[in-house]
Amino acid sequence: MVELFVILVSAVFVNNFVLARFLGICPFLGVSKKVETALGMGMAVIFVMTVASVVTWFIQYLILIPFGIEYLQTIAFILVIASLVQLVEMVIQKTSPVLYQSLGIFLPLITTNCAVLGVAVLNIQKDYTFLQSVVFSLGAGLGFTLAMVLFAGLRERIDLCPVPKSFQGTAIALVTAGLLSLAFMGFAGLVKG
Amino acid sequence: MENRLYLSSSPHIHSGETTDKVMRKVIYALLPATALSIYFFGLPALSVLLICTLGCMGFEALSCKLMSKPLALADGSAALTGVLLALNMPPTSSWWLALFGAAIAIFIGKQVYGGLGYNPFNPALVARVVLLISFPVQMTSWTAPAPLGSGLDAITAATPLGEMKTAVMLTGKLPELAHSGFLNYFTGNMAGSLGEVSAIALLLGGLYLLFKKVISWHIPVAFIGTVLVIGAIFWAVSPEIYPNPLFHLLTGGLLLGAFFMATDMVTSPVTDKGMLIFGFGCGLLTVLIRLFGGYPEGVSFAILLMNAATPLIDRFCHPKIYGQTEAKA
Amino acid sequence: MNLKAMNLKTFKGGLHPPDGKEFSATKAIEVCPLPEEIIIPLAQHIGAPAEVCVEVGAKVKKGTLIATARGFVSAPIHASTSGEVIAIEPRLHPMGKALPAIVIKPDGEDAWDENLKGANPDDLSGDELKACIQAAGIVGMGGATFPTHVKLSPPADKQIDTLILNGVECEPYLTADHRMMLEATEQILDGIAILRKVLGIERAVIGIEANKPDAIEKMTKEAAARNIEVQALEVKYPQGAEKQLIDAITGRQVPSGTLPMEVGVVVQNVGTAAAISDAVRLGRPLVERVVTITGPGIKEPKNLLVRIGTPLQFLVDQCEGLNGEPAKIIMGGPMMGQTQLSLETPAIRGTSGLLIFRKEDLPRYEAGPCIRCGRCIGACPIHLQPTAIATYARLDLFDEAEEYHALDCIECGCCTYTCPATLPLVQSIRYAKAAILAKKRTI
Amino acid sequence: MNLMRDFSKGIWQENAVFKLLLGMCPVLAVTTSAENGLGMGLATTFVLVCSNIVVALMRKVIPSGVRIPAFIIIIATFVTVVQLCMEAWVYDLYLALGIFIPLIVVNCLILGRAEAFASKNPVSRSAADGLGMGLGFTLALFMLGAVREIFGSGAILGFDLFGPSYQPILLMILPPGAFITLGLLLALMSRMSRNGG
Amino acid sequence: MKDILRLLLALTLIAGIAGLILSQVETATREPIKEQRRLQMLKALSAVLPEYTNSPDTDTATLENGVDKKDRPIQVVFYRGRKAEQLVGTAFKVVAPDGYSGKIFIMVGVKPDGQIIGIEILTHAETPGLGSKITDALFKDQFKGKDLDNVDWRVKKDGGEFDQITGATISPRAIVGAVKKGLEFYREHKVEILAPQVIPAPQVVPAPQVVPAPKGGTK
Amino acid sequence: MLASVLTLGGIGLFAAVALGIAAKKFAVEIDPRELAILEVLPGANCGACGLPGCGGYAKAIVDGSMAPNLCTPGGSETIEKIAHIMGVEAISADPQIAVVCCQGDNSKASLKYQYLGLEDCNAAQKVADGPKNCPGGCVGLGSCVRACPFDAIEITTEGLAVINRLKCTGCQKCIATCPRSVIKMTPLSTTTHVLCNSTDKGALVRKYCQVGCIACQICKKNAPESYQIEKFLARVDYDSAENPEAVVEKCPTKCIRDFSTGYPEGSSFSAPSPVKKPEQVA
Ligand SMILES: Cc1cc2nc3c(=O)[nH]c(=O)nc-3n(C[C@H](O)[C@H](O)[C@H](O)COP(=O)(O)O)c2cc1C
Ligand SMILES: Cc1cc2nc3c(=O)[nH]c(=O)nc-3n(C[C@H](O)[C@H](O)[C@H](O)COP(=O)(O)O)c2cc1C
Ligand SMILES: Cc1cc2nc3c(=O)[nH]c(=O)nc-3n(C[C@H](O)[C@H](O)[C@H](O)COP(=O)(O)O)c2cc1C
Ligand SMILES: Cc1cc2nc3c(=O)[nH]c(=O)nc-3n(C[C@H](O)[C@H](O)[C@H](O)CO)c2cc1C
Ligand code: SF4
Ligand code: SF4
Ligand code: SF4
Ligand code: SF4
Ligand code: FES
Repeated sequence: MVELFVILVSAVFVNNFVLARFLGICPFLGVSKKVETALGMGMAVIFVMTVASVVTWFIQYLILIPFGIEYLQTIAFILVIASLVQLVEMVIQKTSPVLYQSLGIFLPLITTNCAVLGVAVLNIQKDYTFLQSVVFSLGAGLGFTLAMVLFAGLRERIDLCPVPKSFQGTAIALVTAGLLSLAFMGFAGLVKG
Repeated sequence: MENRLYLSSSPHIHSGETTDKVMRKVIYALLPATALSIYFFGLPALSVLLICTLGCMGFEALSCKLMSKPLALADGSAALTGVLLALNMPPTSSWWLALFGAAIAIFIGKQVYGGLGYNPFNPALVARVVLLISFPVQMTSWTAPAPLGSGLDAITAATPLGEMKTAVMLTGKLPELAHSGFLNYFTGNMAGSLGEVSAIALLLGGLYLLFKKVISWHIPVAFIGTVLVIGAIFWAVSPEIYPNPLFHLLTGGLLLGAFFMATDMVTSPVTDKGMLIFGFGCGLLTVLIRLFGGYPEGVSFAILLMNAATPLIDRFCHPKIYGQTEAKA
Repeated sequence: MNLKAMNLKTFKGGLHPPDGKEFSATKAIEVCPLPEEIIIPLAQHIGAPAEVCVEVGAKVKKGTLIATARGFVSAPIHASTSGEVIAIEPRLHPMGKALPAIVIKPDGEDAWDENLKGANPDDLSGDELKACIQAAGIVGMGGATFPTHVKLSPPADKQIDTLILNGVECEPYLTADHRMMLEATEQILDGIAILRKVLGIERAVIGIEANKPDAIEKMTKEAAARNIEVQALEVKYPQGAEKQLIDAITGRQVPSGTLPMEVGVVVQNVGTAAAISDAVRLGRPLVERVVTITGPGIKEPKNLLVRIGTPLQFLVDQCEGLNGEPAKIIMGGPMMGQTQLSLETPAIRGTSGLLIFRKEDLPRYEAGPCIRCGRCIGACPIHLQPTAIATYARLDLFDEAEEYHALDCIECGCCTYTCPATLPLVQSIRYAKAAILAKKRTI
Repeated sequence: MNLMRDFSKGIWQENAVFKLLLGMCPVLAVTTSAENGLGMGLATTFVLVCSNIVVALMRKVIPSGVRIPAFIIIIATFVTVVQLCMEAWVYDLYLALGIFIPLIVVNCLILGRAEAFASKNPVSRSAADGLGMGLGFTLALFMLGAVREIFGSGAILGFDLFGPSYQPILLMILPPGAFITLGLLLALMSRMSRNGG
Repeated sequence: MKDILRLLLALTLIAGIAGLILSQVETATREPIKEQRRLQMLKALSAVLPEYTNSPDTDTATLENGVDKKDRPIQVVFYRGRKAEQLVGTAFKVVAPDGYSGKIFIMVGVKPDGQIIGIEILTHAETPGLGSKITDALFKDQFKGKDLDNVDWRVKKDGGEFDQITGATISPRAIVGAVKKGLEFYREHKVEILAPQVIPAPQVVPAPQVVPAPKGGTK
Repeated sequence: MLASVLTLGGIGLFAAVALGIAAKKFAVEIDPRELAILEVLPGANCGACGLPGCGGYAKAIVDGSMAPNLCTPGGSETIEKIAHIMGVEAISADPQIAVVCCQGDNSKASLKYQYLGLEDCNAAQKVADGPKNCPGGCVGLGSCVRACPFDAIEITTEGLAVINRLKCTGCQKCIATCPRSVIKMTPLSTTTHVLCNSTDKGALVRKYCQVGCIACQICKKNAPESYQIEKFLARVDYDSAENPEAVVEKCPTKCIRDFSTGYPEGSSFSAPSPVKKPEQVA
């Protein structure tokens, strides 16, 4: 139990996926202009990450390892994630138009998000058990969402600021992300991960 | 006479309380702490103060020039940032460390966002944390106080919080100093950064700010209150590993942070409710980092993290508008 | 009188600027002499301007109807002295532009129109009283000049239970209402009785700021016999604003976008009550009012009983003239008043004060960036976030400004007064309000 | 002529990192030193060129309904090839780049070019485009890595620059330093390009 | 329907071909990769062992040292270096769990009598420029020649004899502690460890720990 | 080897099945332009446009809520193609641009009062109808500058709005915001305009402005085809064939300006090369 908690806290705060591990930077920079969008994206990522890590965990331990073809990990994982995302999109669109409106539109972007593949690969690399994988990916998704939402809040504020010309746009966003990541360094050593 | 008449829309009077006066009052409020730090740490402290303050003002002027904006030194915020940065540095910091910190505070902390009023993070704390992370050795070399005229040499020493962290890591127990010496902590007779040493001087300044209505009570009370309450809970559970809440209060940067840095209005929420949440968050994070984190002191990080959350807090904490709820009914 | 014992009520927010009332508070009301020329604009109230019903050359008496109300939300206008109509033409109006006005050359007799007849209010029904008020052209004297008879005709579904008399006079410098309460106590109380009868209610409360202890004392003494309450209020601007006053006295909040009658209250200025008494008992229409002439630019500040239409220059002359070169001429108080293009403009029904500042009295600061100190939020009596609205207004983000309830702003100016960055907050908010309303109209 | 333009635009005009902000994860993560940046850049370039060529070759054959998955497979194949080869022959770099090698698969730059360019252009142009884009990417990674290494460790490509008395700015090689450095570089470039016209 | 069949076919085919190509590449790189991993191991071994003539990575003894959190036995592998059949040294991995940021893996080489020949840091995630100085030769070299009895196994700051690193005492402290524990284990089980090879050494080549680059600094 | 081929093939098959069904399900009615745009977009779903996916962006372009030039990965080619799909607004042969019809800056036109307060023309207009004595003159507080999305307007050092003829696209945003309607649309091909907006009588205009139109008729007399006087204000008839430039020198108050010879003083804009008339081009 304690171990799972440590994994969770570590993934959310200490080794935040975006701010410390640099995974999922493209959506972090791209979809963080409004808090609502950031939140939607975060929710979608949490969902997809968890599902993807479950599926890839089984693929690794039920197919790749027994057949001795671990080297196909990358290609197998990305294929599975890509089609999984599309399937999920379909299902959601079919069953819940409301959910689709809030989550579905983010799904295509998630396919090419390092964070999802990253969490799948890390699960294997860290030798996590099934339960640990689930908790880890949940934490990773939560951390991603936390970073996204905080960042989106900051960007909304910066939008109203007379930022010097050279810094307008991405430059100031990156500096801000840097300062956010700086603040997150305060969590260093909170749990040993 | 026609053209000399002024027309404008109302109101036609102003309180006279302007930004520069606000900043000046904060600087006054810091005077006791500054004076005491010079008393305890002597000339090196004075030089750190001067370098940081003049450095910040110089860089502010420089960046105004670079961006061809009107010179903004008169508002006093750069000088204040400089003083606060100095108060967050070890007394023996070398000149380049102080100067580098001043540059970070003004450029990265403030001017890239457009200057006074726009920076989301507290500039002095940004600089302090950048320095801490970049130059951990220099930023954690403390000296014991050698009061002016005492003839003592500056000898290296650990801060009470640092010593506590080391002891707990090593032995799993609190060191002796966590149970005694509170009078010294109160007056400032301990190792630490320039401004965090004397609780009494900081309290004095903080009360002056409260009295002058420069700051409101919400942030300091919520911040310190949370630290005390959570600290007390841990202490009650196991007093061998967790220090007395008074220890939390008097050592480290809690008072400096709660009265002078968390209250920086630019980087904290604007509404009363928001400020309470902000103070609570600062307190919680401070205790967590102090007790469980990798750093002995958590105030700076706690404030920066809550700075990051400020836009969200502002977004969700609106004051209740006169006549608004009924209108919906 | 012990102020502590008075149980001061108030609202949340607001602030207290130095009130400058000491210059004129002790000066008894003097009657202002007749000027050379009286300029009576047709637009002196909220609602449609009145319609001229005299011709150039006509001889009029004081109180003679010279312009009739155009519709229900409008008010008739009467000559404020006897003399000859010498012109009907656009003249500089306090609004800052030339608007139609009737110019009268006084004949010096200042004789009342003989047709005006008073009556005993006890003999009249509520509706008859209201008709009197309407015919006398009574409008709110608190500054908004809203036709009083309209306010006294709430729709049947609105139950009024409280009449509040606004004797707050929270604007700095102004002392007209204060003097009225001291010197026209009887008329005010009589007016209140009439108002109660018109509205068919019992409860009437006079709200007075605690910085007028003499008025509170006098009012309390006289009002007790007539079952009228006097409520002392904390000294704070804008205590006199309708919604804040209602909040302080009754604890009710007028829902956003609605009128006080929504919570069963009618608010009238004390001056309005006095005018009502004159209108009913003496049959005299609203042709004069008390104006405080004050400010550092005036040699001898005074409270004058002024005929509507008297040029401001003439009022200044009655106060020993200007004290140095004027830089700002303000009609009304310093927080809400309107700046004037010249002293040629006439005093009108809404003119509660004339305030003159010299250059050295004006605050002139370079507006800096908002330092997010939150003072404007703390001071706003409506609990808005002026800084946010103003920021959005500056960037022309009107939807966001509306989301932050820009339209609820009462434009009291507390935010601008208190802002350490000296930002023109209420000015920006006005700008946003205008833009939002314009947008609403086009949709 | 055309080829030259296809090639050169990726180096600067449409630089993936500085102008298009694509594939930011490796850009920030592996640039703790110039060498790492270079290695990552070259690995990405290899995948980019190869996948561009193959996509261009097969652009007529692949039904558009399964375009994206097909591209993903092609890219993933080359990534795995790179991964295996690096492990076999440049083991140290392989360890340093870590998880970011498999993640080349999801680098938006590669899929983006496959879709936007290679699937619509002949092989030669696609190859030139891939090479240009890849080298531009490499250049950016190298620059960022160099700046961070110079300030963060006082060295460049492992050579000590300032001697032992230099106090390296550790922040530069930590995560916040990556963001801030790239932000400052971007600002610098925008200032230069504005002054330059 | 034909459309869908076409899709099915195309994708299956492409995926199949990809599988084919990859299996070929894998075959081609299998040996070099194994070799690389072995070299990596040997590099660490040769840094902590005196000159040897056998291949210590196959001449091993494996002991169990308690169980981990998942109740799996913790296996400690001892690599034995021999010169001319003569045992010259033994190398084994120790883990310092209490590093500043996570575990530190250390290879320790000892002479048969338990005196340290050298240590090598395998992986760590200490702060670059601070804790990462544990990989400096200056730091590692002070372990040479030490054994359990000839030195006080604490850092100087705690009253022992090992130099700490300025501003980063935690990392050296963790290492000193871990190495000491390793030596103790070695002394206790010396007999089994040095016993002639009976069980064919299990080919447990520890999978290289891949550390995210920014924290790694493993060079 | 077999395992690897089979596994991947299997996953490929699975993906294809999934996508096949998806393709069927996606048969929702979509604006054909949306599909076409989706086709030319890179499909990287990178989020560079600010929306989470290319699909959303295509939709946003079609419904007009977003500009078509936000897809950075696609580069200029993609933008061109999108513009092509969307059908670029028919560009008229002679586009119209905006001109500020006033030259009465602070050195030439007198003030009614000194304005203090919000730096905004609309706000100033609410205070006694604006600080200028001229009821039509430019207030010079730059509401239009803030409204112009193309950075085409500046306020001169003497407090007058001037529009850069090279930058103005004719979007009319400035016209909508100007409280005094002093900005007018004019054909790009003509550079000569009457820069006055006062309909007061000449004598009055003379009192408050040195460069106002005093309705002296000289322009009309010299070029009757080109000039009309309406409400005491000269107006250029842009459709006439006559050359309005000829009169510029004759105007006694110099309220007619030929922009090909320069902008009002105090402006940082340099004179654009003389614009040729459309018929000369042909
Ligand atoms: C357009 C308008 C309509 C109003 N209608 C009514 C009304 O029907 N009944 C009423 O009692 N007051 C009415 N009022 C008066 C307001 O309640 C208020 O007394 C008046 O605006 C003056 O308030 P102030 O001096 O606080 O600004 C109206 C005011 C305005 C501006
Ligand atoms: C900010 C503000 C301040 C006001 N202050 C006063 C005041 O001091 N005295 C007053 O009689 N009315 C004041 N008013 C006007 C009142 O809101 C209200 O219109 C008036 O009392 C209604 O009475 P009347 O119709 O008789 O004028 C103020 C209004 C506002 C918006
Ligand atoms: C950013 C940062 C990183 C640190 N990293 C390490 C580290 O990797 N290893 C370490 O032993 N101490 C590290 N420390 C220092 C510890 O927090 C602690 O202060 C120190 O180890 C105490 O040792 P001292 O007695 O030498 O000061 C770090 C400190 C900071 C501020
Ligand atoms: C009460 C108060 C506290 C302040 N605290 C800080 C501070 O902690 N750090 C700082 O750089 N500036 C501080 N300032 C100054 C100023 O607000 C700061 O430079 C702005 O963040 C710059 O935009 C403070 C100002 C006030 C009025
Ligand atoms: S003017 Fe409006 S926003 Fe400002 S304090 Fe008054 S009510 Fe609030
Ligand atoms: S009072 Fe002025 S400085 Fe303070 S928050 Fe409001 S707008 Fe900003
Ligand atoms: S043209 Fe109109 S909007 Fe522009 S500055 Fe002049 S008056 Fe203001
Ligand atoms: S707002 Fe439009 S019309 Fe006006 S100047 Fe700018 S581009 Fe031209
Ligand atoms: S490279 Fe685009 S999300 Fe990581």
